[in-house]
Amino acid sequence: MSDLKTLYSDIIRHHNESPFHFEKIEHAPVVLRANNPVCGDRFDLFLTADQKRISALHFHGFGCAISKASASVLVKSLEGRSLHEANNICNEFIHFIDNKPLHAPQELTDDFKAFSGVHNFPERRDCAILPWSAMKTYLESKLGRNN
Amino acid sequence: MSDLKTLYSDIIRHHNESPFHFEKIEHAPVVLRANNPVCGDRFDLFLTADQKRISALHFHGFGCAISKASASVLVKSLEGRSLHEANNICNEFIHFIDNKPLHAPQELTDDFKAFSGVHNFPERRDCAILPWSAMKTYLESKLGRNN
Amino acid sequence: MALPLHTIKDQFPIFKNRPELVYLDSAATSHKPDSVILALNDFSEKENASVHRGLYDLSTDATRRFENVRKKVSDLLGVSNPSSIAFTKGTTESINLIAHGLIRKKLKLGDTIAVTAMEHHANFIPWQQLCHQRGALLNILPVTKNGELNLSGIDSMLGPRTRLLCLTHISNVLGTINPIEEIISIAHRKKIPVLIDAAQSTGHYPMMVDSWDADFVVFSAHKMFGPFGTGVLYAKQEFAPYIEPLNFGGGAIRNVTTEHTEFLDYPYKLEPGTPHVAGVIGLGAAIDFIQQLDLAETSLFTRNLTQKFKARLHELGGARILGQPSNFGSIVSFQMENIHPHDVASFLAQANIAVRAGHHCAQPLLESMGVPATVRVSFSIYNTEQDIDKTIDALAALKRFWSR
Amino acid sequence: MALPLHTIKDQFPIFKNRPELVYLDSAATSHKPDSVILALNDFSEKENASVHRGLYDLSTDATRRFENVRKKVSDLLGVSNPSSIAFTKGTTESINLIAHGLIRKKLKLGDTIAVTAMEHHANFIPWQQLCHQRGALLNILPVTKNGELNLSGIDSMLGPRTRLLCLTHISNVLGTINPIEEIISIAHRKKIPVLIDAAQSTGHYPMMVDSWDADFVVFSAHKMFGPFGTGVLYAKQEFAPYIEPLNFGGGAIRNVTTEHTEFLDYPYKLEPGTPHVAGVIGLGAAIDFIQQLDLAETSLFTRNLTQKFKARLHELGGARILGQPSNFGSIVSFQMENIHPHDVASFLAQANIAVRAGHHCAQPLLESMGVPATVRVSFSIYNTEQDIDKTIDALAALKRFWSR
Ligand SMILES: Cc1ncc(COP(=O)(O)O)c(C=O)c1O
Ligand SMILES: Cc1ncc(COP(=O)(O)O)c(C=O)c1O
Repeated sequence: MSDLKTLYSDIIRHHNESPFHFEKIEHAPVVLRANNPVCGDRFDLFLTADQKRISALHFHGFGCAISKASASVLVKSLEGRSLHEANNICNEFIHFIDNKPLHAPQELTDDFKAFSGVHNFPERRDCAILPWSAMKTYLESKLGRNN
Repeated sequence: MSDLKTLYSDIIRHHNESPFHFEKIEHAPVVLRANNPVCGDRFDLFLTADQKRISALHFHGFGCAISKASASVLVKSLEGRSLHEANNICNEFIHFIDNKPLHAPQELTDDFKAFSGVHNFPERRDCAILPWSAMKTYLESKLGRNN
Repeated sequence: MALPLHTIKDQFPIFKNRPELVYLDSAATSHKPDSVILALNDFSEKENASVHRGLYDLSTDATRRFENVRKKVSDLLGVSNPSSIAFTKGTTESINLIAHGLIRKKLKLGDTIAVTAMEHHANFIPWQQLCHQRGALLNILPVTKNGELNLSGIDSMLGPRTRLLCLTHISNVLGTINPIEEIISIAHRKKIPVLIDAAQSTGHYPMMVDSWDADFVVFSAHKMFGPFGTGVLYAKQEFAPYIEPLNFGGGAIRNVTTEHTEFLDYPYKLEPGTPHVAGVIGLGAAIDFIQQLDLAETSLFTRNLTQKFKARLHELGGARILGQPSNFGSIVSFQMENIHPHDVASFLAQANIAVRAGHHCAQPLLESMGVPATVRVSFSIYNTEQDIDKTIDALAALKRFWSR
Repeated sequence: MALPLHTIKDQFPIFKNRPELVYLDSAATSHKPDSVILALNDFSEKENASVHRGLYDLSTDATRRFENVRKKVSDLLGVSNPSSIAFTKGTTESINLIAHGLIRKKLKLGDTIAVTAMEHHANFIPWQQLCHQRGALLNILPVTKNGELNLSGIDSMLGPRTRLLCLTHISNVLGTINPIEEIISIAHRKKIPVLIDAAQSTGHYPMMVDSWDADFVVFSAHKMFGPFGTGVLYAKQEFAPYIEPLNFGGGAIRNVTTEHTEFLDYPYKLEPGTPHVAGVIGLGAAIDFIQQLDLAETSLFTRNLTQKFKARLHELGGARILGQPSNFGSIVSFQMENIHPHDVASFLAQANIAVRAGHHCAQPLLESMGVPATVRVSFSIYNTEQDIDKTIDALAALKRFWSR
């Protein structure tokens, strides 16, 4: 039960219940689909970006509390960032979930740290990183793999 | 060892070493192929028959002592028989090998009884009946299945 | 005399090794009784051999036992001819053999294949892909809100160009037991053969394949107390000669020259390569176990558990059950208000309750019912009323946790 | 430290249960050590679950162990990328996947596939049938009287339209170990990919697939101390995206709508349906067992037994050994003068000696050597010199019996 309390931390529950920029954007220039075949979870990320920077970011779709909160945190963290920064943040998050953090805990946001409960539920890893891997794939192809 | 002596009875060994009508017949009107996919044994039965009777029968090919002796006994037993008689003899032999004889032992020929050792070697059943089933298939189709 | 159900759980070692386990995922895979595990072990330790080719005792004994399982399967299915039984890897492979080994070459541009909206992906994707490849149409018989087949449209759906109707006996999501006899006879009046996906019914419900007159029946051993990696294809004799192998190799052939290969007859032509000998022997042991049960009794027993669980869910509140089929088996799908099925399953897992969350390999069904995912609970003979109590308690705790 | 070979037989329970057994048919299927049998049993009794879809411990643990076996396989093969490992039913299915899932669509009228005359039917019939279907040519690299590949013609046989070369690592009839590194590099110079049938070598000889630069490698668990019904396909990464599944079903897909299916990536797209979970776990245990051995030592050990057996046969007289390859493994085929191989095998079986008689699923090879059938003896790590003594004694008795 205490494991569950850390998995479903207050911050995650908050993001799940009141997700940030949870909205379908018609005619968004880019729509990224993040989809987990195992459970049927599926989110669309609606993205407006120029060559340098993400100017607007929303999401919509269906998924468990973990994946939904994670998408909400993603949107909140990446909007307004340069593509380069955004890519670093994606890496940061995925490495943190995989227990190979790139930075010390005190350098992480509370939103990120709220996901530490996932470490005790390895089967939920895919839920947590679902939107992040979709975004990362997109950013890497925009930036070119070798930069 | 005594099982082996009954399997390889003198009669079987005799047929194996001096098979009856063991000869390739060019231009035989009918050639039946009896072939065991498991071991690669393969005999051809060369047959001359009118609508009623088998007038000539020879065989040639390659196989173990059991299948070769069995083909030799087949040729010896069926040559000169009517198709109907031949079919009955095939049935008789196969039933005998399968331990469901149609007649009492004293009514069987010594050539047939020589195969009783096969009962202790069920894996050799297919060797013993190899040429007989090929012949039976042929005779049944000639006679019509329902007669 | 049938084995008494109240002590049957003792025969399943998993529950001795994990006394706390509440296993409600038998529709995914069932646990194995002692007798099956022992048969597998004994085979490895005492008899291990390949089949069909050896002249020594180990191999001839293994071959005899292996072949004898065809008879056991045909008895279980209510089929008179053991040579109609081919061994495969599982339901999925059996269906694909019919799709690509038989129907593909008959299927012309504009022909149709009929399936239902409640098929498992294994009985859906092969037909969808085949239709794509051949320019044929996939007709999908709809499902009502209750989760039953909507048979009113079946007559117009099955036409002169329908080459096959594919139908699950029991839905792996809703538990619906379909009226397959009735449907088979409708299809047969139009000369359309019928494939029955019996993955959820074989070993759990009485089967009478000959009297149903089903043309093809498929199932997996691992869902009926048997081993993984083994399944069955039953094909009616009139089709057997026309089913072509998808795999080629040793053991399935009569003769090979450098130019040409002659194949053996059905079922051997469909079983190239060294078969899963232990799996087939284990399937035989599973059938021996099942034959000690009274399937009319066991199916009533699991139905009663399901009925009780549905009633308790209703009492609990905040749960929405998917479908209300009048004839149902041991499966129920539901959703908890505002809580994603994944979150429900994780919560239950913490209480050692194993349920499944997701689309259960039946995306078309869930989509047609407007639901992306459900929690699925499925019962087998080793489940008890305490399992229900524990699950309902855990769901109540979940509700409290979620509304805190 | 490697396990000492002189006590290794004790780890194989079949020999405790059948102390009289002289098993000389390991090329057909090997026996299983305690550790593999125990792993299979424990999995059934304690962990039994399906993979990839559960959120409860049983299923997540099974998934982790299942996926971890890809790593074990890649280590055994000397391959750096575990995702290049797909699980199949066995060698036969693995080869057919490449034939029908990859090569078929590339193969045009007049193209060629190259095989050798010493292939097992599993690596011959699929190519023969594919060539028939596509109007392509099957080129067969001949075998010398010694039972070695005749490499003098290979340069002219491999041309610009050769789409694949298929080659066994070790002949299952003659024991010949082919110079696969050399052959792969000849083929690669002409940009022809190479499929290695490693059914007789994996687990018995050191494998270095990455350094050989083989494009496809296939084998079966049951020939390397593992369970039946499980095999492996290794495919080099550049080919993986293009290999199409032959079976469709659950677990192999990303998304399904009524119109369309999106498949997962290799290897998952090739593994639809519930996999043989226990088989894969058992393969993992077999690899753990093998990793305790020193394969350079074990292959020398079985080679020495083979060499000794050949010498003793020679001494005995009346036996003709098929082929005299200079580089050979643990297999030897022979004929006894005037005694059919079947009769030899039956006689030996009476003395509890298990050998194989027949064409060993290699009819084209036997035909090219002008022999319809042979007796085959094959050795593994649990064989002893006493096994050879008993076999030679029995053959001497056979000669006496037959000349009486
Ligand atoms: C060289 C070779 N290739 C392929 C096979 C076929 O393997 P399986 O029957 O396990 O598919 C065998 C064994 O039978 C073999 O020895
Ligand atoms: C109704 C139904 N059909 C087919 C399948 C597929 O069976 P398998 O995965 O054993 O091939 C399943 C189970 O997963 C099922 O429930």
